[in-house]
Amino acid sequence: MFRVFWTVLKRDLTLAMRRRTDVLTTLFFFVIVVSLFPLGVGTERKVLATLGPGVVWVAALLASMLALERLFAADYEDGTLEQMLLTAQPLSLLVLAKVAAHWLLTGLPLVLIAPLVGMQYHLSDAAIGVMMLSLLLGTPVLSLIGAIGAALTLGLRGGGILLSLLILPLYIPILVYGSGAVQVSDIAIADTQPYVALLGAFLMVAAIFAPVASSAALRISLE
Amino acid sequence: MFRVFWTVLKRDLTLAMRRRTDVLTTLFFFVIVVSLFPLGVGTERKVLATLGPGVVWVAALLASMLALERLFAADYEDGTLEQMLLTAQPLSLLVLAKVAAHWLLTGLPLVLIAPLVGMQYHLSDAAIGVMMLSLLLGTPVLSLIGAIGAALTLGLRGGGILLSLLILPLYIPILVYGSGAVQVSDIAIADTQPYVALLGAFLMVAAIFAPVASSAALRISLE
Amino acid sequence: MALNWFKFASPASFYPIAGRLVPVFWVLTLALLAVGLYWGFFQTADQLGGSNPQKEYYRIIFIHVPTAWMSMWLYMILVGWAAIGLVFNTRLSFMMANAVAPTGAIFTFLALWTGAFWGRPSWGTYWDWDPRLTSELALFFLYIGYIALHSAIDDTRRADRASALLAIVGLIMVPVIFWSINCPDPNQCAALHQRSNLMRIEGNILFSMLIMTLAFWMYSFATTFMRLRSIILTREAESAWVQDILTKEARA
Amino acid sequence: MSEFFSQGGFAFFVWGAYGMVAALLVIEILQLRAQRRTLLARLGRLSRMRDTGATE
Amino acid sequence: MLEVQGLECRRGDRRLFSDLSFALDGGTLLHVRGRNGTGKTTLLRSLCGLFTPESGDIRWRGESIRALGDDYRRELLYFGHLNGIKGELTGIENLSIAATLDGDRISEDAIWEALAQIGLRGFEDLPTRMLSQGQKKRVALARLVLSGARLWVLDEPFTALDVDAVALLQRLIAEHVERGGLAVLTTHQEVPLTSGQVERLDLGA
Amino acid sequence: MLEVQGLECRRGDRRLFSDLSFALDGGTLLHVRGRNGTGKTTLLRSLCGLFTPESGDIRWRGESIRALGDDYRRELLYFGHLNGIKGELTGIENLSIAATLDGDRISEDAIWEALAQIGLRGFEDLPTRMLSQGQKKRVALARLVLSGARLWVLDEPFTALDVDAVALLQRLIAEHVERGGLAVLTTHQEVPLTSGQVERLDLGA
Ligand code: HEM
Ligand SMILES: Nc1ncnc2c1ncn2[C@@H]1O[C@H](COP(=O)(O)OP(=O)(O)OP(=O)(O)O)[C@@H](O)[C@H]1O
Ligand SMILES: Nc1ncnc2c1ncn2[C@@H]1O[C@H](COP(=O)(O)OP(=O)(O)OP(=O)(O)O)[C@@H](O)[C@H]1O
Ligand SMILES: [Mg+2]
Ligand SMILES: [Mg+2]
Repeated sequence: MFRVFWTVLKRDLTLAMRRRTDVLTTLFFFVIVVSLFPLGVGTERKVLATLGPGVVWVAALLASMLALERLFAADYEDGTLEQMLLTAQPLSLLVLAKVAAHWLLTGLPLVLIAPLVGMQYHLSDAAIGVMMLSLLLGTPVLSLIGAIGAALTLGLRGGGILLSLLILPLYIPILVYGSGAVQVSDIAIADTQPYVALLGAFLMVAAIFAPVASSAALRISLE
Repeated sequence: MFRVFWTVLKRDLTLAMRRRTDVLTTLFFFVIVVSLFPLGVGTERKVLATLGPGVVWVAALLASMLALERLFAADYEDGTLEQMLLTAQPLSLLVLAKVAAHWLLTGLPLVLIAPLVGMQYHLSDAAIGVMMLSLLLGTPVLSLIGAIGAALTLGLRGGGILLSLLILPLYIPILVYGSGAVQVSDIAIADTQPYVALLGAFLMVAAIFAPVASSAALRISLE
Repeated sequence: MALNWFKFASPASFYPIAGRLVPVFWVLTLALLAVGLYWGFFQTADQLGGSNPQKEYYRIIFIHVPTAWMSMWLYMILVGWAAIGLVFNTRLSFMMANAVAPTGAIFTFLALWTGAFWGRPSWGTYWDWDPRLTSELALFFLYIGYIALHSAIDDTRRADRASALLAIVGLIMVPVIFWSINCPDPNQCAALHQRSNLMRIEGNILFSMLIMTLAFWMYSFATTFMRLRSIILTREAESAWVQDILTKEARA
Repeated sequence: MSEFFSQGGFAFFVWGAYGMVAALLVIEILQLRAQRRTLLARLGRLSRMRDTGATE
Repeated sequence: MLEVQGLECRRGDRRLFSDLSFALDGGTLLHVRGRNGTGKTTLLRSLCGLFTPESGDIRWRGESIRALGDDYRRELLYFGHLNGIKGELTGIENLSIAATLDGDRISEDAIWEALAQIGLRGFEDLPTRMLSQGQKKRVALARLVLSGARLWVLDEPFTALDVDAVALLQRLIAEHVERGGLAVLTTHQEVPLTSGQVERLDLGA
Repeated sequence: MLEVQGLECRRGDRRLFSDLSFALDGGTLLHVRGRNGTGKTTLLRSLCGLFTPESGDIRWRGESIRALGDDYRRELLYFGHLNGIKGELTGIENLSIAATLDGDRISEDAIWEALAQIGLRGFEDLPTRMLSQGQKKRVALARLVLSGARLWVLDEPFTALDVDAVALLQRLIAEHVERGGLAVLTTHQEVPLTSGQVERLDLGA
């Protein structure tokens, strides 16, 4: 079972490495969206520092959502997804592996670039630490929930914007606790624990249920 | 010449009316993105009022960009775009008509819903007025510039996020002046005039050059 | 005469020329780097007084300004080749544009990075939404956009032309972006940033800065030509002269 | 010597900047060389394959 | 009337054909043949100016088609792999928009007439997405009836058509050639062409 | 072994076929025929459990395939319109991933061997997007050589293959049927099938 998980994970990572831009575009989209806000809102240090966590989290939401559009699309178009449905492996395991690979390629880079972005918004070092932690716990949840939407909208025209309509409302809890954690961190570090614990709990629940839901959605979309 | 413009415009509006969801999705995306921010940033009246203009403008940028993905896509897929390239009409006129239709369907609704959104952010009435005016002048520029990117990325995989990577940086000037106008309007109304004049000038320049660039891009993409 | 020029501009004849030039550029790069770094670190004062006092960290100038310059010059070169390619439909110019882009993107990133590392001790912040900084960031995005668009299109010819057009549009937009950030409030546009002035810089510093700029130029030539050779090989793979080269390489 | 490396207490900034420049430039060079090597290997194989294919 | 000189086309990094030359006068039909992937579609698209050849000249009435621009396109009708009709619009709407864009002023009656002639009586005002594959293709072919173009460029026009429609299309082409028109076409299936002067061009032989 | 009872399939609002019943034992080949759009692909996908029929039963060894789930899929090999191989991966990588997912432990040597047998010697470690259309199809067909599945479901397997490959594939199918396997296939072109017991099913007649 672990062997199957690992095979699919390695496969998706290899594929991404062989056409690198797909990975970089998400990262740069994130950076661009984050960089746009100060231009719209004004560049006062204090305003930016209050805004920072929210903006970073909304940008992460949007980036992860847009990237999700491609999660199953390539495999759908060349028929490998169909073949995956026909293997003797539990489909939700395969989906989990694909989501894991997707997160490593699009979520993790966001976590790693967060310090740079935090600097743009003049966040304190402690806040940047909490932001990285909250992104580390939150972005996988985004990928997991988004996978359901991606599976449902597979092969539809206007998929991108339709996907966002389905998925963005579901992202709200993550957004609230993720950005909440960062905002609180500026006041007293000890307080962030409940936020982090909640995000962790979301992650556990999503990791268990989202793959099942996504594989059901995939079976429907491939009929 | 005006007859051709009108034919294409009417055609695109008819098409949109016969499959209505495409229009509504953009609007809803805009509303959702705008509504997400207070969740990420906190709901203090004063913070929201400073944020408002910037957020609305960034959301308009994102919404317009996502909708642009579909600007030429349908015509490309069924071959009508190819036929347009082969008519004895100047291609940039046809592009201008298509962009106009696109703006009527996706930009104008944003302008009309702006008061609702402004209320969410506790903007003053004067500010809301200026916001509508700036959106009215600014969103067509977004559509015009975005058309170039849409033409360049026609038919590519991962089109949506790639398009944003190409186009968002070019949107910066509109964002700066659009949101700038609204911010200034809270201080003294008379001051917004230069902003509006600048946006108007951008619109003129874009209306002249963007269709030419887009049609060059279309010819390249359709080879 | 014009005919001669086009013959010279064919990939087949440029490939060996580039191959012979690359080592020359490497030698020049190393020599200039050695001089520039030596001069910059040992022939200049540790601290600068004056209206804008600077401690040792000002030595970042020897890489910051050259990288910032290179980022802009290389973009103009890129657009130049792209435009020539679009107008005259010459394959080599598109290849040139392609070969320049990654080096330009690297220099742009380095300008941002070195600027940030200078800003922290000097302004007390790594980043600020200063017009120059922001438009340098926009330039970086344009480079990335160029590269991303090119690699997203499988058909090389379409990729060449599409990304060339994008680069040209970008070139028009960069000044507008710079100006709009520099002057976000049209009511008070007079408050323009004062442009730094080369004349005010002390001689030794100016000297090593210019030497470093030259070194980066040489470096850009070297890497661009190396990349160009790879691109030529990939694209001309089926032509006879490439096959000759391959058999020669195989024997060696 | 250590005085030179400390750069008046600004070692982190000065060497951080120079270090990144050095690192990226070296990486670019290495990447270019690796690219050329794999390219030659691939093209060589392709052309040999075409040769054998023609004789088949 | 249509002259091609020293044409070379590339797709990706591969040269499809080079040094291709021919000249066609009015009243001629050129049948382009070749295996899959030899560049037939690419050649036809170059003739329309949709694809820029690597080198070589394409002239219409002695002038380069690049230079002619809109004047050339007014005399041209291209019919490609895609039908170029919108599924959401009816046959009538599709054809009247196409006519307006081509710069022809065609009455609605003429369009009804053309659709009837092509065998779509009763389907005129259904959205075309409700039509079968062959009927969709017929809507697109009705443009041949309506158009006054001198040069027809047809890329595999016979696919998805049933026997009646094939015969009808052959008749249309024959009449066009008889009227002194020019037609360039590709087909994979051997279709007997009945009229005028027929030239053959084999690619990738 | 494979039993179908009272099967009815719909696509959109249209009933494709209804009350379709047949039973196949080991060592049988079922050739499904019919015009375009009569529901051949739909039937084959229903047999694989990819499409849920409107009503009716599909049983394997007496049990419903829904209930069997993974146990049924272990014995099944489906080969559809799409090749199901990744252009970015080499033939070797594609096949070894497919084998792992099928739960087979196949040595790399066996894969090299299979690719050689199917006529791809020398192309084993090229990204498959660099292969021609027919060669891509061959990579996918190498799965037939490697797989131990009992039931093969093949949707138009002969398209894009040249004469040699067609013969090879016919031999593979014949051997599979001789070994007591079951095969269900559709093809438009009439291909003579050489071995075992052949049944024919005509849809939409
Ligand atoms: C991330 C931060 C920074 C970026 C992106 C950046 C970008 C640039 C660019 C694009 C130039 C070339 C401008 C031109 O030639 O017109 C430049 C030049 C220069 N920068 Fe920076 N810079 C940054 C930070 C700094 C800091 C902190 C300082 C000094 C305190 C500085 C001092 C200079 C100087 C002295 C020049 C040369 C001026 C000239 O010749 O025009 N920069 N920088
Ligand atoms: N967009 C493209 N990008 C890169 N290569 C292409 C593209 N379109 C076609 N090709 C390649 O160009 C060659 C010629 O294609 P073309 O469509 O002209 O062939 P054709 O003769 O019309 O074939 P068919 O009989 O299948 O229609 C093919 O080998 C194909 O792989
Ligand atoms: N995704 C779909 N949604 C709605 N209808 C569909 C869909 N796919 C196919 N159909 C319709 O179902 C019918 C049967 O399709 P199917 O693919 O099974 O035909 P087929 O017999 O395999 O045809 P072919 O010989 O062309 O492969 C067709 O009329 C088609 O229009
Ligand atoms: Mg063709
Ligand atoms: Mg079928």
